[in-house]
Amino acid sequence: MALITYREALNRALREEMERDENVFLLGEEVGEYDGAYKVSKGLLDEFGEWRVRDTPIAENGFAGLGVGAAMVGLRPVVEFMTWNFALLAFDAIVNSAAKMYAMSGGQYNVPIVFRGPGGSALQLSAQHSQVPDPWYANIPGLKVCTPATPADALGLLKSAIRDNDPVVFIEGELLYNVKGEVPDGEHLVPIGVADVKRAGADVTIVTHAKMVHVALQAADQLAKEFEVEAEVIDLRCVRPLDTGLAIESVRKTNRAVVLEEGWPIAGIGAQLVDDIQREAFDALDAPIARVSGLDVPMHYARSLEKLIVPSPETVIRAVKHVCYLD
Amino acid sequence: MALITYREALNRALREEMERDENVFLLGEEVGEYDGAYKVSKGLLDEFGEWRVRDTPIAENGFAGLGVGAAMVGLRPVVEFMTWNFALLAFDAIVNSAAKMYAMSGGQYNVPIVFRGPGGSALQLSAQHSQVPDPWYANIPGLKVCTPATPADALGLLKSAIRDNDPVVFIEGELLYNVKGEVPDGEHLVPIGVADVKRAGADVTIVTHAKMVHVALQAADQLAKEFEVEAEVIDLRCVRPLDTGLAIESVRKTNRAVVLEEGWPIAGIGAQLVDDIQREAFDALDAPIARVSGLDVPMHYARSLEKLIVPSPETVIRAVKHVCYLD
Amino acid sequence: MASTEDVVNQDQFDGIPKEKLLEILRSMLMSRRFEEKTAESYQVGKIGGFCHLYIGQEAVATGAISALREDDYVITAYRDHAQALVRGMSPRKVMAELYGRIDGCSGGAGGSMHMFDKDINFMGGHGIVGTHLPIATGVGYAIRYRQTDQVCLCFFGDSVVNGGPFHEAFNMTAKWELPVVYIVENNSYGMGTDIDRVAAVDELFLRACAYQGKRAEQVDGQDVLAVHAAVKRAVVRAREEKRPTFIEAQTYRYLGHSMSDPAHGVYRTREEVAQERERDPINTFVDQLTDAGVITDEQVEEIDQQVIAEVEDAAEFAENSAVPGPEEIYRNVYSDEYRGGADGRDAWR
Amino acid sequence: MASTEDVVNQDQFDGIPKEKLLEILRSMLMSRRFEEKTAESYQVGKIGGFCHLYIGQEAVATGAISALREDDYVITAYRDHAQALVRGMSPRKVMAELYGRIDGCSGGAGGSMHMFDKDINFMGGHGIVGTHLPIATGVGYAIRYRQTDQVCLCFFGDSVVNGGPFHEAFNMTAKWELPVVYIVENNSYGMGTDIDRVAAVDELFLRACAYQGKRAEQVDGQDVLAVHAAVKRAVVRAREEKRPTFIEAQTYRYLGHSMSDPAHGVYRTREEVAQERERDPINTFVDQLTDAGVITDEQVEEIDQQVIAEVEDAAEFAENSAVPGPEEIYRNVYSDEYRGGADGRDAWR
Ligand SMILES: Cc1ncc(C[n+]2csc(CCOP(=O)(O)OP(=O)(O)O)c2C)c(N)n1
Ligand SMILES: Cc1ncc(C[n+]2csc(CCOP(=O)(O)OP(=O)(O)O)c2C)c(N)n1
Ligand SMILES: [Mg+2]
Ligand SMILES: [Mg+2]
Repeated sequence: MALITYREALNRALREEMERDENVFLLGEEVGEYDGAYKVSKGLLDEFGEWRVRDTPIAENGFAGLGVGAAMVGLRPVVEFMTWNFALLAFDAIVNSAAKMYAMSGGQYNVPIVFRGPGGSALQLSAQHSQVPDPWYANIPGLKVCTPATPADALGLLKSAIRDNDPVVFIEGELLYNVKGEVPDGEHLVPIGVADVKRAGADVTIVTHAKMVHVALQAADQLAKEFEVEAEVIDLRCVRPLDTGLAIESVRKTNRAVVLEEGWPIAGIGAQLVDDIQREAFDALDAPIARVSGLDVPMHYARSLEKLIVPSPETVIRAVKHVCYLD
Repeated sequence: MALITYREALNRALREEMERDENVFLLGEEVGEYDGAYKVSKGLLDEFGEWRVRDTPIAENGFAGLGVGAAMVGLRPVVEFMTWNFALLAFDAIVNSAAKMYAMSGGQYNVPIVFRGPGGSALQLSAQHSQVPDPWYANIPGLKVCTPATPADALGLLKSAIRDNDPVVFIEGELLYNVKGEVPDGEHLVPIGVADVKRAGADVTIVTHAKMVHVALQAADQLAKEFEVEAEVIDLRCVRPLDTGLAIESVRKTNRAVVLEEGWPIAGIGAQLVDDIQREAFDALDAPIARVSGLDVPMHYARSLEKLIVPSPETVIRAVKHVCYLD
Repeated sequence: MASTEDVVNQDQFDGIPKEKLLEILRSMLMSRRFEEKTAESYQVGKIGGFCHLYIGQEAVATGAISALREDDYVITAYRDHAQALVRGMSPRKVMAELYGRIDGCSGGAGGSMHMFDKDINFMGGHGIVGTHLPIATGVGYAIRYRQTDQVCLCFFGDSVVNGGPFHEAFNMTAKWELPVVYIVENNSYGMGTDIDRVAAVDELFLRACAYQGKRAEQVDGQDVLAVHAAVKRAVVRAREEKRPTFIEAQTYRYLGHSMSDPAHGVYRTREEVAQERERDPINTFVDQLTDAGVITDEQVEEIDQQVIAEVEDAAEFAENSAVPGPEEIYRNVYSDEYRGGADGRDAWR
Repeated sequence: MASTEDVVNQDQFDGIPKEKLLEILRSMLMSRRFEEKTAESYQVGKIGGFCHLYIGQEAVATGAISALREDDYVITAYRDHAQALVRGMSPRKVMAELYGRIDGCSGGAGGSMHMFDKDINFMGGHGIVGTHLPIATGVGYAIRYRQTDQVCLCFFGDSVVNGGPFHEAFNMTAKWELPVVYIVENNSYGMGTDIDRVAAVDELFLRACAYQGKRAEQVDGQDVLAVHAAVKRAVVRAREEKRPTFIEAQTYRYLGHSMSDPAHGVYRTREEVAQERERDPINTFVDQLTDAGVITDEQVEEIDQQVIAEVEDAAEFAENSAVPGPEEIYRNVYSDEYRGGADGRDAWR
């Protein structure tokens, strides 16, 4: 076990996979000379050279499409978007080309590519730079979507994503890069599409993913201290495949659920969780499932409002108290 | 009352609003000389001239952005996408520019623009040309999203959309253009974000929108004939604002609900409906809410499979029988 | 290599062996006859969806692809039957795909717009205008990455030159010196829009001026040998110098944009179409060959009959191929066992 | 109009009235001092988010905007403080926006990257590279639509020339002859990337060759009068002939890409930055004015002091402006009463 940051975990995953397979290469804005806008690719250019660590022009749709073409002939591109907000320009390359190639070629051309970068809000980046794309990509068959919350999951999932033979949308947390956590020594792989219990508890189930896992854990600690409510925190880790089995099992035990996400409410990941849980555990539910999401507005720049728009432990606690009839 | 097609209704809405307000103009591929790929803009170039009916190059992101700029200085562009599949290239202009301008300018620059075109699958158009974008746009604050199912709603909603001061995503049914229906004579406006009961019934509630309204109505007729089940069919008409009030009311009466959509299941519109209904009518539900959606795959070209991927009356009937414990 | 006897000496054929000339003729005829049959089958409802025919443009695909090596790559847009056939895809596979049958090149999943055949490096068949250009750039990137001497040939339509993907792809291809030959099939129209009405440039090949390192030239797309020669030069340049080239082939589409579109219509006159048919690429080439005594009219007729027979066989094969069954629905969504949202979420099927 | 006495006779000022020259000097000083204060406030945490300073590039925004009429439009990217100030936005409004306060030009909703002021036709302030170019094209379209003689001036960074939005916007602007003046602030770098490493063209203005009808020229972006003259010509052309122009202004950014980025770093040397600082646009212009006797060093000092005082006042104003309260959250999402998913879906706030 070693204690490293989420950023270091991603860097290690890239280095290990590039050393393991010469077909793996990284491309994107500033990934080379600059070591990446968030320094995730630190040192890789020096180690692997410009053909394997390629600085691109600002042409998201173009270099995402380039990645698709390279993947179709057997390379394994890792396309870095400086942030997922800029990938809106590459939405077509991801959804119409990458996600559909294998199906529309009748299973001839699979596309082993990873699209990665930070998503979600950070600090005061305002409307165009603070978005959660998770639900859009989770909706698309042909893609897999990973959203790691911890260094260990970031390491293990990115390695699995690079080895995966299908396109993977890999959404990192802009505010998680400095988060530290234990990661196993040696090869560490986390299977794509398998949820994880991040905290055990018998009274209520909190289902969430990405950055919100940390918010849920903070809320859970406070709930235990102040209200003697033991919350089970389930981290989906990926939103496609969406593994709701653990959550459903947990709800059958706790009979109460809160689903939490950073993004906007309408047709969000939380909505899908509610659908799956009520379908599979209807009779086990003692109360309607409560959803907590980011507020339904473009992000404000003012810190005073940003704080209120993104879900906080307090919001989660209120929701939990409601489903536990403590309010 | 006059009996006209959905296509004629849209054409009438455009003509009436262009005559009413000289700031309204139409732009897109083939909208002029060619009368529109689906002939929705028939005759408009002759009547209004090239500055108000502009044939564009194939540059979706560019002309969508052009529309945003024109709208910011007071014009009212109607941007036609030949189909919404091509709008994936304009996703940034719609989501990062149109939807956020009013908020990020602190309420100074509203964007009175309509983005319109056909969505969903048609007949054997395969993966890249058969997609339902409804959930992606419904997720975005700053947008309004209309999905009319009938000529009367197409007419009334498009006129309201053009008069609306905010960006409206207007998704037409590629297979609905030839559908005929009664439309009131004279000015007909349908408010954006108000659902409508398309068939009354006391035994089960079917909540849906767009093309699936017709599938639901067929299913309802068969259910009445063959199983004496009277289904209430609620047409959302818009998916943002998402008016679930009628649906919730109906479920309180029928105690059973099926939510139906053409698109993919994960984080779809149906998921949001389940969330809203179970939250507001939890105690009224006698059974879990059943969801029917398109299958979770890129669309196949083969007609034999396309038929199975898009929800049919038979699928809906199976779901209804399930929630009514008739299976 | 062809032995000296087969080499036709007229310089007009600049040393192309006779067998190669006949292969080129045969390819053009195949493409023409195949699509005449396609139109017929479409009219009687055996083919569905959007179907774009190449009739009139045969010299472009044939002249270009015949200049490639077997291990090179070919990629194009949705008007892709000719490129697939010339590249060597069996007419049976192409027709079965059009019929939406299990023996189609893409198992009936793609249809007319999405022909793919990995065995011959035929990379599709893409439906979103312009978006396959960056994909071609990626193939070129992979070639240099692996340091092989392959080439990627990318066809696209005139309307592509006004879109962002064209610009982003050309800039990266030129900057990184990727072995890609881009060839625009300039048939003057994007659907019903005359390219001159929407492009702020007189001659499309001039757009290359904005990408130093990318050579450009214009060629008569109705002259199969001219196209062949231009692409051959470009291929050598790509293979040996790793430099991209942009070729504008001026051609013409005889029929409507797609099967649901009239041959002329408001955007062009019946006369214009009739006049363009005068410079038919196949007739022109046949005359060239017969005048030069390379082949007789009877031999042309013979080849034509063989081609027609092969097309009929393809149609019959397609007719008898199985319609894809439900078990195919989820098969090619992912290359592993994951089956999408299938679990419980579509319980009603 | 300025009376003849105010007109400075040296041709080097090609007839620009003295008051106008002083206004230009004042604008550059304001932009410089304002951003020095901005950096200071950022360091102590009074300003957050991404913050991109224009220090070193002042001559571009000042020279260009000073050539406009009040009813013309201005639009730019996220490096937008200088353009806002030169256009006439009050320093108080800009600083309050940076502080995220209610009296900011956008009520604290936009911050550094999104300055907007409808009263002076200042259209932002856009964060996604290149995507405001089509918006400018739309403004040009609206001008011709309404048949007024306004002009739209659009600033953007060098890295924009490699993206699709640039291409699509330039093609439409040139084809439809829209009165838009596009000016690229070529500071040689896009973040840490030297433009020469990613653009397949030596001189950015050459890209205009692909869009007939769009004139292009290159100008020294550190010479405020040269920029002013070039933009003035372009504006006349746009106003009278309805023709677009593409101007490349060669300039330099002294500080890091944003406040979180070091001044030089791996992509450029300390020496390069020091050397570029030698041709400081403000010093150059001051020398020009004093040498020509238009103004004395004392008078420059006086203006500078006034500017500094105004900046301090702006900071104090921002400091005292209210922090937006919860009631602001949903206010500007829609211009009618619809409040998004608020109903029930966020019951826990
Ligand atoms: C991005 C995008 N926009 C619109 C369409 C609809 N569409 C299909 S083909 C076509 C015309 C393309 O013309 P061109 O590129 O000249 O090719 P051609 O059909 O002449 O071979 C259009 C507008 C599309 N497929 N993709
Ligand atoms: C589409 C997009 N991709 C990436 C980014 C991240 N980013 C912000 S500024 C910038 C560099 C832009 O450089 P340039 O256009 O030269 O403008 P400058 O910063 O030099 O003024 C990048 C890559 C972005 N904002 N938008
Ligand atoms: Mg064409
Ligand atoms: Mg720059």
